[in-house]
Amino acid sequence: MTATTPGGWLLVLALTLPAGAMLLGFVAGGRHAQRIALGALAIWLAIALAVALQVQASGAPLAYVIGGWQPPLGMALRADGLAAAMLLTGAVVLLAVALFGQGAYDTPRGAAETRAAYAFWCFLPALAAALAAAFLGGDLFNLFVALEMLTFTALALACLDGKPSQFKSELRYLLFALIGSVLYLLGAGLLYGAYGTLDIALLAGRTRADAPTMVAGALMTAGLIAKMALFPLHFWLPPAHAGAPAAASALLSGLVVKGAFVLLLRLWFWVLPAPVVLGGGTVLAALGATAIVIGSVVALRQERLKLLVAYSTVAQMGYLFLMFPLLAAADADAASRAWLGGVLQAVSHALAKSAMFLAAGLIAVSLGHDRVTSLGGAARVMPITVIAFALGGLSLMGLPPSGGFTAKWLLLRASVETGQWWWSLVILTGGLLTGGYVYRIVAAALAPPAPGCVARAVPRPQELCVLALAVASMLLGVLPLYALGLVRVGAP
Amino acid sequence: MSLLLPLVPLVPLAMCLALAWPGARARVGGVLWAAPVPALLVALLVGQVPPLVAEAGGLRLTLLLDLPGALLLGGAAVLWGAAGLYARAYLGHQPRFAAWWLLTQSGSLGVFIAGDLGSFYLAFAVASLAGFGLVVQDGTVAAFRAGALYLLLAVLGEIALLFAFALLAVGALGDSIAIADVVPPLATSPGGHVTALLLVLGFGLKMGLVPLHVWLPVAHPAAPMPASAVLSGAIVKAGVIGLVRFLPEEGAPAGWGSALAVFGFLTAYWGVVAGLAQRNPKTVLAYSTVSQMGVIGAVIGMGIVLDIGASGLHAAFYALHHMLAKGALFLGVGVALATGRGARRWVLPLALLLALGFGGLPPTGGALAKAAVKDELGADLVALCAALSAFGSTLLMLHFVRRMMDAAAEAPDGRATPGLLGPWLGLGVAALVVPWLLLPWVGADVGKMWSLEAVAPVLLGAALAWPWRRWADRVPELPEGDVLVLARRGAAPREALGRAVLRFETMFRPWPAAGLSLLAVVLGLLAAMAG
Amino acid sequence: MSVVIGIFSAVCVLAGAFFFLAGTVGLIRFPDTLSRVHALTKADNLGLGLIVLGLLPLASGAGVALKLVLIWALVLVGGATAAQLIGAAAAKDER
Amino acid sequence: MSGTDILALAACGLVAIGLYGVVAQAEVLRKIIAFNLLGAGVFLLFGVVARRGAAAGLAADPVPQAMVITGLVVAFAATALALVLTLRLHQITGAATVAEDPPSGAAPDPASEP
Amino acid sequence: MTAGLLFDLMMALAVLGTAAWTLAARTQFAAVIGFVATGLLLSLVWVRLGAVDVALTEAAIGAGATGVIILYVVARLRGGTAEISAATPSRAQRALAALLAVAVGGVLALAVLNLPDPAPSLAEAALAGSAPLGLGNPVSAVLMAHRGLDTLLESVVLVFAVLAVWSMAADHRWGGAPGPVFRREESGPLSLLARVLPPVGIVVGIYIAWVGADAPGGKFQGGTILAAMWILPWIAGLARPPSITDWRLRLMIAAGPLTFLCVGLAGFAVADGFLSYPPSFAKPLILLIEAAMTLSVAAALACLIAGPPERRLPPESMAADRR
Repeated sequence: MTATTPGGWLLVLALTLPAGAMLLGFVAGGRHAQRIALGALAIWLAIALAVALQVQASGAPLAYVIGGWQPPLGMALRADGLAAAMLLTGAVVLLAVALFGQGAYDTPRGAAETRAAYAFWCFLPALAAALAAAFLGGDLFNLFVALEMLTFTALALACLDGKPSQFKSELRYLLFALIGSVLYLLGAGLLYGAYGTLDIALLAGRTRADAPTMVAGALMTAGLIAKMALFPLHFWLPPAHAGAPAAASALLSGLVVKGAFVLLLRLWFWVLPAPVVLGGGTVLAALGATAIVIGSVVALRQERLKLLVAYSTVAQMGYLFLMFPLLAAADADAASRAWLGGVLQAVSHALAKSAMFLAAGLIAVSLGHDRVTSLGGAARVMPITVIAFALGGLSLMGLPPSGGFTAKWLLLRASVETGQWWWSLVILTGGLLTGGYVYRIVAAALAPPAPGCVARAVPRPQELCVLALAVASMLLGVLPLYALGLVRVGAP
Repeated sequence: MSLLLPLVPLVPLAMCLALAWPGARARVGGVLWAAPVPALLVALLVGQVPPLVAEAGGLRLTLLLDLPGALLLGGAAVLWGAAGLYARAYLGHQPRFAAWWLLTQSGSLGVFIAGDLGSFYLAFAVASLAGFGLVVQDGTVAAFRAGALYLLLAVLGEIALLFAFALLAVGALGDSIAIADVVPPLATSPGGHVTALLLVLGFGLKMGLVPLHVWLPVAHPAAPMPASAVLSGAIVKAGVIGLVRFLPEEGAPAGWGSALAVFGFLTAYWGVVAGLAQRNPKTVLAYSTVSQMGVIGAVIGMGIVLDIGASGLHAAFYALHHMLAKGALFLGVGVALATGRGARRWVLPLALLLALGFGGLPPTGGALAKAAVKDELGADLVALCAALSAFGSTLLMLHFVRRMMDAAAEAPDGRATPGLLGPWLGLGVAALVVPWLLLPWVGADVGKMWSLEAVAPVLLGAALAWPWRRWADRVPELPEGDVLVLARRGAAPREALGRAVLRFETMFRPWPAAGLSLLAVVLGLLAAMAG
Repeated sequence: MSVVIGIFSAVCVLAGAFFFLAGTVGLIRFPDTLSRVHALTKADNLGLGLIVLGLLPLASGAGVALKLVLIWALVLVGGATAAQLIGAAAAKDER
Repeated sequence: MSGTDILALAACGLVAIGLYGVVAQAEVLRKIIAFNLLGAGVFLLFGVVARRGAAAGLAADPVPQAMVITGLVVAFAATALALVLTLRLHQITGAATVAEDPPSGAAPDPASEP
Repeated sequence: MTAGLLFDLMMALAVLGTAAWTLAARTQFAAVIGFVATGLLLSLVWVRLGAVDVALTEAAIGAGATGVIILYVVARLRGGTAEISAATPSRAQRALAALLAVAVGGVLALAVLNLPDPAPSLAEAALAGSAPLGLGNPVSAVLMAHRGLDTLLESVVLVFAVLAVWSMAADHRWGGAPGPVFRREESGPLSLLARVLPPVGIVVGIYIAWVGADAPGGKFQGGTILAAMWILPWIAGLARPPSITDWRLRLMIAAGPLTFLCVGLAGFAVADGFLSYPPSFAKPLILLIEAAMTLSVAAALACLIAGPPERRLPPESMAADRR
């Protein structure tokens, strides 16, 4: 029995405010769309903060029963620590990207509406609504709709430039993502057939390790990891994310893939029964480990900065899967650490990677290219951007005092404590390789400019947006541990 | 009293932050020398400062001051102060330099009083990473290349330490991350050897133990003179305090003491041999640092082997002398280059004295330092090894003096300003005198420094230095960072491996392969779930 | 009476089904586009008409009967238009 | 074996056919058609589930039916989007597949972007 | 009973047969025909499954609108045989794909046949839940009330899709009307159809949307028919669609979700919370939403089918260009 908790209305607001803003912006268009989006995202951040504070204060998940119709017939929105943390991350990144996007997608007073600006300012609140639906949704079918919202938004954002070269990689992304969604839906259908409900809270603890449940679990998992670009299903991500405009890449790599991640966690640690999780977790972690190593090595060998950052996303997503076998372990302390580490990795990667993509975009704009070998002089023209990139890189490597450090440290500790020490070797190797490619960029950017290289200065406000994201990913690491307790609220 | 401890890293940090205000910029630049004053005060108060334990968010941070820490802290504070004064005369006021300087200083001083894994790591990382800014200060291509190498190896060291600390924290009883709690179980814990290896890698990189020393002769000479002085004098000591704290004689797993000793002596000899083939006086000094750090490594290693409780203190005392003397020598190079041929009168006497001190010429501070480690390096074969190293050091340091005079002879004549002379002279005198002042705390047998086996290597080295003058120019110059060349040769197999991984990844890129993978993942997951 | 109506309905519906079958066979077997369209539309219009005719007596009220006739009329219009368009396209291709 | 079971097997068959099509067919358009067949199979499975849940005088459980209606509309929107992309891709580059471009020089140059 | 079983078996084989034929079809055009045929057969299957609402939706959207839009794209794709044969997977890959696809289908069948018996069902709850709303069709009640959030988000998804489709336009076409330029035909069958059909079609569309509250039908099915009636004159060149920058077109597309959202939020004030209806006003409110949604579905579907703007209207005609 789910009951609406005090403050549950915040969840409704978190979902409806960006959706309404998107619709209004869609109708009003032009300059109004921009204003509406900026205003809505600022308020959305306040709402996300309020949700997080409320969850932290009450120590229990928030819930809202929609229309008063109890699940299983009706549906509920829920915000546990995971949802609250991800919502807050999404709000921070979105607002930063929106402020960043004011540079490229500004519609001055009296100017005619342009395609890219209109789409950008409509899809920012759209992404907020999609993320809210994915993080807060309590019903597996409703989450399917949220997944599709995310897919459409991601597609449109990636095509913002209207570059011909982008259409092919986006089409590949769209088709693959749609297949992923359909597999997810197929599994959801089986679960409904087996249990007569798709409400996550009702399914929790009621599922059996029988054929329908396992097949549903396998199908839904495969669909979700296809959307998360876990190796070997990663082929669509690098070209799609690298080819998109910087602001879009930041959102795609930082946030969109995390939507599927939250769904995967809900599926595995709420819905699927323990024996199934125990068996399958190792496979996921093995794929994740492969992704870390292969993604990092391939990133190390990229000649284009944005492709390098995109492959780094493939590698970093691998870390998220290391938590699966650790969480299934018997040691409760270690499991709790693994949970915290995994979620923290998602959050810190969202912040760091969006900063890195925005920085890469600024570097490309300034130098007129993004060839890794000739980034010389970048640090002189835009020291703030290069510092932000380096800070983001430190977080990816897992060096203190970054958020990535805390995340990887917790995962490492959990892997040693549960006796699955081999994952710690992967974390170590991944950190070294990450250090390698981040170092490659930073060293190249610090080098003196090549003769004949003309670098344009970039707008300071944009640089500061990037820096803010990078610093946020750093601050995550010095956040006192009790603040991280938020993530533990309602953990499995 | 214990509230003084946080001031050690925080005062430089606060000054660094103050640089952000344009109004305060010039003023901060003028008092760069004052940043380490709290550190010096705290070091002088050793024994009266209780540890400071602060609880923050479930994490217990500890700052403490013990005798080895105080020796190193005090020495480093003197060096930072003198070099800070020198920097103002040498570079003028450069806010960017001042920022890196203060940031590095904050970490470099903080590491000597850190009492838990978290604050130790933080201080260590700040000192290492901010040091990059000092290396590339000159902005030349060579400086950036050196800086890039420095950064790479610093980060590698960080990662090794990070994982060592992770293993330490896991192995500790309870949730404490105080060094005193996590180190004792190391000797018996199952992952002890891995931890020890990672610790030696991390700290060895910082100290420059062969073959991890490659960055040191590249990076130290690239920096401007005062920065070279602190890099070679103070920052490498973060590695020394690390070994002292994390591999105490009762905590190290079996075998690591002798391993450390062997590597220490190897480093000591390698530094001498490679240094003798160098032309640039700053590079010779950097190799001398490598060699001296090797001796300290050997001291700590033998301390573990022989189970000598005070070996940490002895190593710190030895390091203190090195800090002051090496700093003075680096500053002296700057003075020599500024005075040109006049250096013969000005610089030569003190430089000779300090140089011979490294060999152990009594009654210099260096001889005292050598006497202090006699407990560790005074028996049997080890004594012979130590004597050999002292002989090598003498030879190397005289080679340095000669190279410095050569360089000075080519420089235009001039007069050194008091801003350069003062700090250099002060530091040099301190290197000669301070060890004597501190003797009561360390308790070295002064008599031993007059013994034949202590003096003979110096005399022999000095005797051979003259013929080496002739040969030195015929020896082909070894590239800075010597074995780095080998690492470059290893690039080919690495390249092939990288290409193979890339080819493997490319196999999954076409649509059919990805689609097949998706179906295979469904079936594979199902099989795994069904057990 | 009801027996007569039942027989009438059955005959009409079966006849309609036969025309559908014939039209489908024609669609598959005929050699070119025009004759295929010919087979399909003629047979389908007549077949559907017969089925609707057969169902009319079984309708529960005038409203339902009207809807049935409306369906047939709409299919007639749609089918005729589609046949015209396809024919025109085929004729253009031949030229 | 009941009629519903037979239709359930048909749904599974449709899923298999659709999966084969999306993986093994080259042209984007055929992939999109195959995706719709796959989707039809999934929806049919919901229909089977709904039919099995017939109760209280209803011929089928209305909840899965509602889900299918929602799903159909979403699938249509997705198909429309994919088709528009296909058409635009074809108009601009003449391509009819999503095969990867040859690696040389095909990397997008983000220099021109905002 | 056996006759029914036989019918089901035949239907199943027919569906699988046409589906397989769709994949194997030689031309893309034939594949589309196969797909539409499969869709129509499927709507019959839906009737067999007792889901008339879904059958209507499948026929209208699954087969109808989807078929139309695919056909429309097929007609505009040309050539590229070399590229296609290069991209076709090898024989081994196809064999492997077939093997794996059959395996997945097989385990799926295993799972479906092992679903619990008696099956869990919400039929009773849904029936009980639809009575207080005054809706005779429980499917509509689930769509509008119990799972209202799904429907709300889905209508938002439609707006996302329209916007995404528009944003694929070339930059210089922004401000044009959706879709390509159609030649105006004064006479001819299409022109006749475009004149004759819409009056009837619009009535039918509104009827189907209206009747959805109590009988099979509803906004999506009715909206699809209305969309078709709106597009027909565009294709015949008899009418010009409005410009995509026209706020009235945009409002039409967004009206449904906006109304739904407003009514839902009004629930905080007049009922017990988001998306709940005051008992006495439930049916009128739901009909209001349904009406707005029908309009929006029609406009959105029409825009999705027409595609991104491919022409630019002369400025003076942009304002006057409303039907």
